[in-house]
Amino acid sequence: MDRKGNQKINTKVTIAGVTFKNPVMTASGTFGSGMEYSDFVDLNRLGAVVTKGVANVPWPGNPTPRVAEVYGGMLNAIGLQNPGIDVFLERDIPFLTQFDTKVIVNVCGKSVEDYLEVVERLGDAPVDMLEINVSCPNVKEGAIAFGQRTESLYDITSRIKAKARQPVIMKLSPNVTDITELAKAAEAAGADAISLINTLTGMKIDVHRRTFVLANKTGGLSGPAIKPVAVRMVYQASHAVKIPVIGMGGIANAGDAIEFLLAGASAVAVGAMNFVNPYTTTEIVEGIEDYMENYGIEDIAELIGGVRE
Amino acid sequence: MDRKGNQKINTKVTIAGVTFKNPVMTASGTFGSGMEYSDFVDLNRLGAVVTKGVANVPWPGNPTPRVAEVYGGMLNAIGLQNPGIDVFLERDIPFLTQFDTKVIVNVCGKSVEDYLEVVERLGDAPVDMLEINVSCPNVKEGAIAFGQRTESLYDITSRIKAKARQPVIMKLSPNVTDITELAKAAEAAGADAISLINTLTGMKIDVHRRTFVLANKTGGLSGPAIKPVAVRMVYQASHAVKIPVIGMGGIANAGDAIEFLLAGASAVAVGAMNFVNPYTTTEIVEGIEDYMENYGIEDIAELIGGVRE
Amino acid sequence: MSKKRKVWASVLSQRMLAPEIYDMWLASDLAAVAKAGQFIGVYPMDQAHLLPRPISICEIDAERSALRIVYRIAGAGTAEFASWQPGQKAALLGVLGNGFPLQEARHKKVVLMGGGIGIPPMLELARELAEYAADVTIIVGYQNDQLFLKEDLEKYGRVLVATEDGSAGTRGNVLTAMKAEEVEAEVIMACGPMPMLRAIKAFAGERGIPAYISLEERMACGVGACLGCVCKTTRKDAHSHVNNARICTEGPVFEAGEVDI
Amino acid sequence: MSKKRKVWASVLSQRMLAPEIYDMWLASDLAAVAKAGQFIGVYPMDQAHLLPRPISICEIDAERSALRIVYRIAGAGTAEFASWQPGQKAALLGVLGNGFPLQEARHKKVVLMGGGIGIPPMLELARELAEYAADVTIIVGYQNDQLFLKEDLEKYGRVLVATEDGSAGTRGNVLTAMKAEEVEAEVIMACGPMPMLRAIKAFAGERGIPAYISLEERMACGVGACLGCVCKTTRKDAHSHVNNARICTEGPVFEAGEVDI
Repeated sequence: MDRKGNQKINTKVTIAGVTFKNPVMTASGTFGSGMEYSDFVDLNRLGAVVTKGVANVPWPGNPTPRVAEVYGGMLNAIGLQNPGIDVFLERDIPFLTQFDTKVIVNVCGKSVEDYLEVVERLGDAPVDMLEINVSCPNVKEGAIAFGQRTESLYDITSRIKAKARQPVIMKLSPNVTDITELAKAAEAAGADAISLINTLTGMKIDVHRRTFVLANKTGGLSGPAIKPVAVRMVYQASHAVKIPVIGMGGIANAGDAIEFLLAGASAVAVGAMNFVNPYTTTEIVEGIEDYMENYGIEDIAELIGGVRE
Repeated sequence: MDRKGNQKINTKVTIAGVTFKNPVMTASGTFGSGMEYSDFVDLNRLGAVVTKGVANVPWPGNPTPRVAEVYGGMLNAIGLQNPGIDVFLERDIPFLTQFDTKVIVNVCGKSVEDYLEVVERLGDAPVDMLEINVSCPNVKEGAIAFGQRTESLYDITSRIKAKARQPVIMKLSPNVTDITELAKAAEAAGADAISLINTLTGMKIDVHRRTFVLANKTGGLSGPAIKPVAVRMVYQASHAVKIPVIGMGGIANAGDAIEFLLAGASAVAVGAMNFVNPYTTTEIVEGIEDYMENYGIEDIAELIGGVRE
Repeated sequence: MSKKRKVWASVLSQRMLAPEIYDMWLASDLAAVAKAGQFIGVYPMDQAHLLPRPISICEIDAERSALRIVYRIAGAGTAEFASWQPGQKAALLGVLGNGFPLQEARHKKVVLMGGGIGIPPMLELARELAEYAADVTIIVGYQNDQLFLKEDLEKYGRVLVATEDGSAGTRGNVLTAMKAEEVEAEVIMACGPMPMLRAIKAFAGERGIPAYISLEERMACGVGACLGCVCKTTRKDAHSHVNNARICTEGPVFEAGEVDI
Repeated sequence: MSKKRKVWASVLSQRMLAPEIYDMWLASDLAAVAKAGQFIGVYPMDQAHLLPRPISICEIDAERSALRIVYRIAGAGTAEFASWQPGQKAALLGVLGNGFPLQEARHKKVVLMGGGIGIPPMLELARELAEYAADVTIIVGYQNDQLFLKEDLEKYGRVLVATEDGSAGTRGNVLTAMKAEEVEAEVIMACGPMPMLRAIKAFAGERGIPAYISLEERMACGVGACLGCVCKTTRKDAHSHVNNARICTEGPVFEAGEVDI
């Protein structure tokens, strides 16, 4: 049932046994743990909140400047600053469980052991799914290293699956030669789903100061600028594996979200555009309903992978 | 000497023994063989004209639609349509040699033999350099296959170098996990220079028709949207090899061009922005001169790789 | 052919002719060199969308140095154009394309056919044909009774109307109307959706009537460099040597027999 | 704290105060909840540049429901703002940040220090301090004799000027002027470039004067979600637990001793 009480429309999607009221999620790192955007968005209306990455211990992140604007998007090199799993369990989880939405916790680490510790600590927590960040381009150790090689991705995925009490989503990097190889490795290792794309590694130089704009030199490119690359990779990945794909990368409106669904995504996440329009997520929820009504689509499943070949 | 007769300013750059009056070139496939833009641009003012890719035989290219606009750029899947080396030698070369600019011929093929045939045919032609396109994402066979794996890149580069009478530039694909590995392979195989980035593979879906916008489904993403990725790769590649790097990817103005020079490019090429502003190339030539005067830079060599670490 | 240029123009007037269909006059010296069947590239001011939009010229006023375009809102770019008010600056690329071969209509019974947003170029064509002592019949096809430009066209010839929903003129397309009214044609010049142009090509082919049709395709550069907007040709063309003519340069107007559509 | 919102405002007036320095009044109900030291995010209309620009509030007119910003052209976004004319719609995000702790100035000798584009927030601060029975001295530092906002500030307290080129007031920075004029301070509130704020932190530290400084950093979201605009803190802060306070949320105003700058 949609917001207008239209009984005929079903926007529910199920991923790895978890049913979401709609396919609209937040992209990790762009929505905190929901608190910062609760002034703007009724979290109860989201399919899921995907949290900022959390590690086994607090991470200070990178020096500033950490962000820079670029054409049609932005670069960020936050470096996964986070307060660690203890504070997260005490503060963020209780906040999120107040809302009628699913909770997906993004997990980061510098070694496989780091990831496993967080996954275990979350085992008894009221968390619906785990998203494993093996694709952050902004931390020196770990992270990206696991996500760019099939062998290491297979290894960390299978070890996390052996410990995880919740379904596991592996978040993939677009900075690879063949996304389908990574998608297949994650699937073969037992991942319940994959999400893509994380940011493309980029750089900006200040030509007047002749310095890097970001203290980290490189940063992750996000925003509408990367959408065509994201749609292409979601299409390729969803045709290479049987597990569900969560699509993201520059989604700004319902049309963009539907483009990802048609390409093969079972759900979508809004990232950088939260910073531009804090109401983006809920506007997309409504826009998808309107689109389905206009085209007489009763079940959102008809849209998933629905592009005509 | 710049256009204002300022004797103090040197904008000349030398790559593999070829000296260009300035570092501003055209990106292959965006400028034809110069003829189409001679209404707008005095070709004598360009550092070089890099031609549309030419093969041993005429190529019909892909079905239409071949182009689509996206946020901050465009997708293209032309498929390297070209009239073949015979027509090229009869028509395009004589046209280009009328101008006081360097001529770089972009060479494409579906097999190593195709490339070698074109390289040999060009051996006696009044051509200053060859750019080998091993990174076009829009042709099924050849092309990209050579450019995404270090072994095949090494192989084709060394075989072309064995035959080529002109210095060889290998044009690299950004659709790889580690651009430095490809850059090193090209250098090890004897390439005289590398150029990057070619387009990022992207896709656009029409959500109302639920069809791919491009007949080829995927296309190459170019324009300002990809500039941060291009600058990052030029920086990484130029620090990984000793041979010169020609930088391109979303360059729209002199500031963008200088950003690539500071990142490590010895020259730059303007691509999709020719379609947006046909005067882009010459405006950049003037803008670089103005920047050098403003900052008291006498030799453009001071800018190349000049970003402060 | 005159040199192509990117120039600044300014909006003289803007009005809605029908839902989603807008009518804009632009002050530009491109008017001095433009002719019927050519088009211009119009650039959005918003820099999120960079490419020029190819829009056919509806009317040319050389004295006022002004161009008229009648266009449909098809996306963000054309939606922005529709918001422009008099005085607004606009960047144009032009003049682009070959235009219609007017001399082929001299002293002949010429039938102009325009369908939907293919109607606007018929106006300038009809206006210019006045100097060619041609017997001009104009057949225009609309979806419904929103008959934009009909009155303007009536100044230059006999106008027949076809509508898909039958709400005005003959129910059907331009060919239905032509047959219904038993219009004779020695030359056909047409612009409209591809199915209409295919039907005209077949119709003219059977009867051996020369037909000149204006084609559309997604374009990037508009000046023949990118090879984005090609169409298959029956004879090997001088440029591509692979039977791919550039609609922006060799076209948009082709003799129907020359193109494989 | 009041709910943050993204709202449409409209430009009431726009004028240049000095080269590259513009003064704009915006009609917005955000004025009802704004206070001295807070800032708003201003969005470019051109969609090539998407992020809101953080701009400090220079003056608040609750009756007129209007906000005044005085800003420097620093790039494409602010250049676009400077082109806006009265009536122009503008998207704002606000109200953001914590603001200055006015009560700390009650019945005290308070010295406000503004340097360059850090001067504007001092105006609203001085205006609001009038209700706190404070003895207000305002020291403003400029590059040259382009003394923007000086006259406005004089309405709310004694104003001392420092200029880098010595073309007006004391040659040097705000601290040079403070020492030269032997200004007494029981509390300092300041905004300006980092070197100036570092000097004030050191100066106030030595003398045990409480100092509240407003910091700047590149921002993305402006609401505390992205963690882009952090600054090092001396004590472990409640949010990050890694001594990283968010300038957009815990700040922009910090007690100088709390931050490691």
